[in-house]
Formats: sequence, structure tokens, C-alpha cells
Amino acid sequence: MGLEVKKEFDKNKNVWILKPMGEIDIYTSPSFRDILLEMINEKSVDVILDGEGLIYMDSTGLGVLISGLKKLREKDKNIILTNIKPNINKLFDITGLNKVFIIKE
Amino acid sequence: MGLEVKKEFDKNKNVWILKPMGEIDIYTSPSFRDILLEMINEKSVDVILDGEGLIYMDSTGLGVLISGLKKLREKDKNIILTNIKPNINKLFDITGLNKVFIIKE
Amino acid sequence: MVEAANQNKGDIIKLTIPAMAEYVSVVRLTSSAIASRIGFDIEEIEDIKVAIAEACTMIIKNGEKQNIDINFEILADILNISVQAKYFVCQERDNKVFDVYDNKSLSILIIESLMDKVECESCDGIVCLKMMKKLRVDV
Amino acid sequence: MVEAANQNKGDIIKLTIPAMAEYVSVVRLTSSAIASRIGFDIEEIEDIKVAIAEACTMIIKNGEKQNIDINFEILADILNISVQAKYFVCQERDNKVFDVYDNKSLSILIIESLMDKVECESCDGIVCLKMMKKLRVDV
Ligand SMILES: Nc1ncnc2c1ncn2[C@@H]1O[C@H](COP(=O)(O)OP(=O)(O)O)[C@@H](O)[C@H]1O
Ligand SMILES: Nc1ncnc2c1ncn2[C@@H]1O[C@H](COP(=O)(O)OP(=O)(O)O)[C@@H](O)[C@H]1O
Repeated sequence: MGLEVKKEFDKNKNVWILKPMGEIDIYTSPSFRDILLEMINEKSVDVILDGEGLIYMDSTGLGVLISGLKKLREKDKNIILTNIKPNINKLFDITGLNKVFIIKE
Repeated sequence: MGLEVKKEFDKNKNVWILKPMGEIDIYTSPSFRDILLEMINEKSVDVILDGEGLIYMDSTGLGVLISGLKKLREKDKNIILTNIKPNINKLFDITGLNKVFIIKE
Repeated sequence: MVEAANQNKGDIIKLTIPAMAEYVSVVRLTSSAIASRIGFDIEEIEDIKVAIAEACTMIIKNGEKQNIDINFEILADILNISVQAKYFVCQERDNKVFDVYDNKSLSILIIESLMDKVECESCDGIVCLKMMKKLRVDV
Repeated sequence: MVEAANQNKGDIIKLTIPAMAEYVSVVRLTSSAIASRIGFDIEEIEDIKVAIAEACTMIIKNGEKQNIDINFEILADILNISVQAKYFVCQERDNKVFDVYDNKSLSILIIESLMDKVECESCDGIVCLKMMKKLRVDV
């Protein structure tokens, strides 16, 4: 396993699309953090995280998303999560972070 | 994981068709042995082992096949292996058992 | 179907890894394999895996210069897990999260939600997180 | 792609299981996870998994009343594995198999074919099978 992160700027919708493929855990989250913060620094627009290929995430991954969200909120922007797998969705429910992030089907 | 074994007697061809699904290892091979020997006792005809669903086999599994073959050879019958996955095929090569069993593509 | 029947009460499996981020994936796979062998269902296997990995994550955040010892005790219908290390600062659960950006107890929150019982003990300077998951027996 | 780089030379992972047939699947998954983390390719991961499982199988055939200790030592480009137990009758390789039905060394034959180096040692009544697999470094 490991993590591969695809990112893409959607000009029409003016959003970032972020596709983490694999596992975000304490080993891979530093590089995930670098990518996310770099995107936000480049362009502070909404970030859509497509969870289609994300099979695992731990608390450090949640932490990275929270720090990203903190930065984005300063500019009134958001992180929107889509296609999140049930096991990862469960983490958002447990931690109450489902009320902090926008989670779409 | 574990092991599930499907067996079927093909009347037209007068052969047993044996489909082990899962893993044959030291934990599951006793039940595999029971099934194989019971089949052979019921009808001493050629046994075709279809390895389509067999993802792992260890030395104890090889041992079971060898004891089955030993019984069948007394009646001039054989064990024919088909659809064997490369990792399992490797075991037959290493042990020289590829020359003892009939292995088909 | 040849499957697990836990006649073997009291079996113990031990895993020791260096407290390094890259080995948490090994812990996850070992934990899944054990939980699966014992007969937990897919969601429970995931819960066990996540909880044990979070315990390791808490330890590794305190530095990478020690070992993590994980013990799995397999009882008839219970899996007891202990995760221990010398420099283990166990988070305390914080139920009042006023500021969503300022809570430092994500790991323990997750662990307590997923396991049936969680205790943090300390003896001889070794901190030990004990967790328990019950096997729901179908009739 | 975030992947393994073995800067951490000399890391040791230990796994102890009861010498019981049902736990060999746990050993297989742990071994695969370690080999995969270190950067072995799919066929090598399979080789390592099979070899370690065969060592456990040899031990378990001698009875189920002991523990098996497995040590993984991760060096820069080598994985050293030792498998040990008290009642461990290590097979001897028999190169002259005259009667295909009468060779008793399948496990050791498999292990020696799959690993780069294999030695069987005994000290203080504990028999220890040591195996080594080299990481082929691509340029
Ligand atoms: N329940 C929660 N709701 C919202 N944010 C949280 C919650 N728990 C933790 N956070 C945030 O997640 C980030 C990471 O938390 P955590 O992993 O627990 O601690 P650490 O920052 O020590 O790694 C922190 O910045 C914190 O603000
Ligand atoms: N290289 C080989 N070629 C053919 N048959 C073999 C070979 N090695 C072992 N056998 C047969 O496989 C069976 C199981 O062998 P093994 O698992 O090594 O020993 P045990 O019977 O002690 O479990 C034996 O009956 C033996 O006759």
C-alpha cells in the first residue's frame, strides 16, 4: 500500500479536486499535509476530496483535513468530501467531524 | 479466509471434479484430506482438481494430493490439475511434483 | 467451510514493532488477521484494526526511539488487546469540544467509540492501554 | 507515491504465536505486510510468506503445546528471519528422492528454494531456523 495523491484544478467550477489513492495514516499523512497546504496556498478555493480510492484514514489524516479547513475558513472556503467509504465515514461520525466538514454522497 | 470444497461427479466423462475455494494449509488440509479420500473411496476414477478458486496451498496440501494420488494409482487412475495459480504452480515446480501430477493449463 | 471455533481459550499472540510510522501498517494487517481468525465480522475487524493502530499512533507521536508491544489474548468470546510502551502519553478523552480546532483527543475518542472497554494503566513506568472487544455470538 | 525506503537499518519486528495450525494464517499476513513494507515485489513477498509458513508448519506437526517465536530483522537490503521453538524437528533436505511417495522433506525443500540462505541452528535446546532474503535493488 501507501498513498498516491492526484490533484487537479477545475477552472469552470473554481475548485480543487483532490483524489487520495490508498491509505492516509501516520506514515503517509505528512506528505498528504504538504500537498493539501500547498494547494491551498496556491489558490484558496473550495477543495473537493473524492474518496473513491481512499481505503483507509486515521486520526492523523483527520488532523490534516482539519488544519486545511482551518486555513480555508479564513477565506470563507470549505472542504467538501464525496464518495467516502463507510469505514472512513464512521470515523467522521464518531468524532463529530461530520458536522464540521461538508460530506456528500 | 478458510477453505470451502466443492465436489461433483461428472457422469459423462466419468471423473470427479474437485474445486477447493480458498486456502489449503495446515489448518484446513485435514478436512481437504477427508473429502478427497472419501471421494476416492466412493468411486476410484480420475480426479480433476480445478484450481480457479484456490489461492494458497502449502506442503500439507501437497501431502494430501500425494496420498490421494497414491490410492488412485493402485487403480491406474490419476489426479489432473487445471487452472492452477502461478504461486501454487511454483510449489509443484520446486518440489518436482510437476512431474508426478498431470498439470494442464 | 472450515472456520474458526475458539475452543482455544487463553491463546496469546504477541507482536513487537519499533515505534515507527512505517510499521503501523504491519500492525493493522496482523490485527485484522487475528480478528478475522477469531470470527469477528468485517465491521468488527475494521474497528479492532483502527483502534490498535490509533494506540500505536499515539505512541509514535511521542517519538520513534522505542518499541511497541502488542498483546492479543484470545478468550472464548472476547479479544483482549494491550498496547504498551515506555514513552506513552495516553490522551485523555475530552467530551467538551468547544472549539473543533482545538481538541487533542482524536485517537482516544476513536478507540473508546470502537472498543467495548478501554483502560489506561501504568506500572513501572510502562504505560499500557488495554482494550476489549466482545465477539457477538450469533444463534 | 509514498513508499518504503529502508533507512532504518536493523529494525526488529517480533511475532509470537501458539504453535497451532489456526494461527499460521496470522503469520502469513504479518510476513506479507513486513515484506511489502520493506519493498519486496509481489513474487518475493509470496516467497517469504510461504517459507515462513512452512517453518511454522514443521513445528506445529511436532505438537501444539508450545510457542513459535518469529523474528524479522530489517537491514538495508536484506530481510533476516528466524523461526524458533523448543520442540522443533527441522527436516533435512533430501536431494535423492527415489520414491516420490516416500520423501519427508517437502517443507525444507520449499524453504531452501525460496530463500537466499537457510540455516538450522540449535542452542540451549531451542532449535532455530534462520532464513535470509535479499532485496534486489533496481537501478
Ligand atoms: N473532535 C474534534 N473535532 C474537531 N477537531 C478536532 C477534534 N479532535 C481534534 N481536532 C483537531 O484535529 C487536529 C489533530 O488532532 P490530534 O490528532 O488529536 O492531535 P495532534 O495535533 O496532537 O496530533 C488538531 O488540530 C485539533 O484541533
Ligand atoms: N519431492 C517429493 N516428491 C514426491 N512426493 C513427495 C515429495 N516430498 C514429499 N512427498 C510425499 O508427500 C507426503 C507428505 O510429505 P511431508 O509433508 O514432507 O511429510 P509428512 O508426511 O511428515 O507430513 C509424503 O507422503 C511423501 O511421500
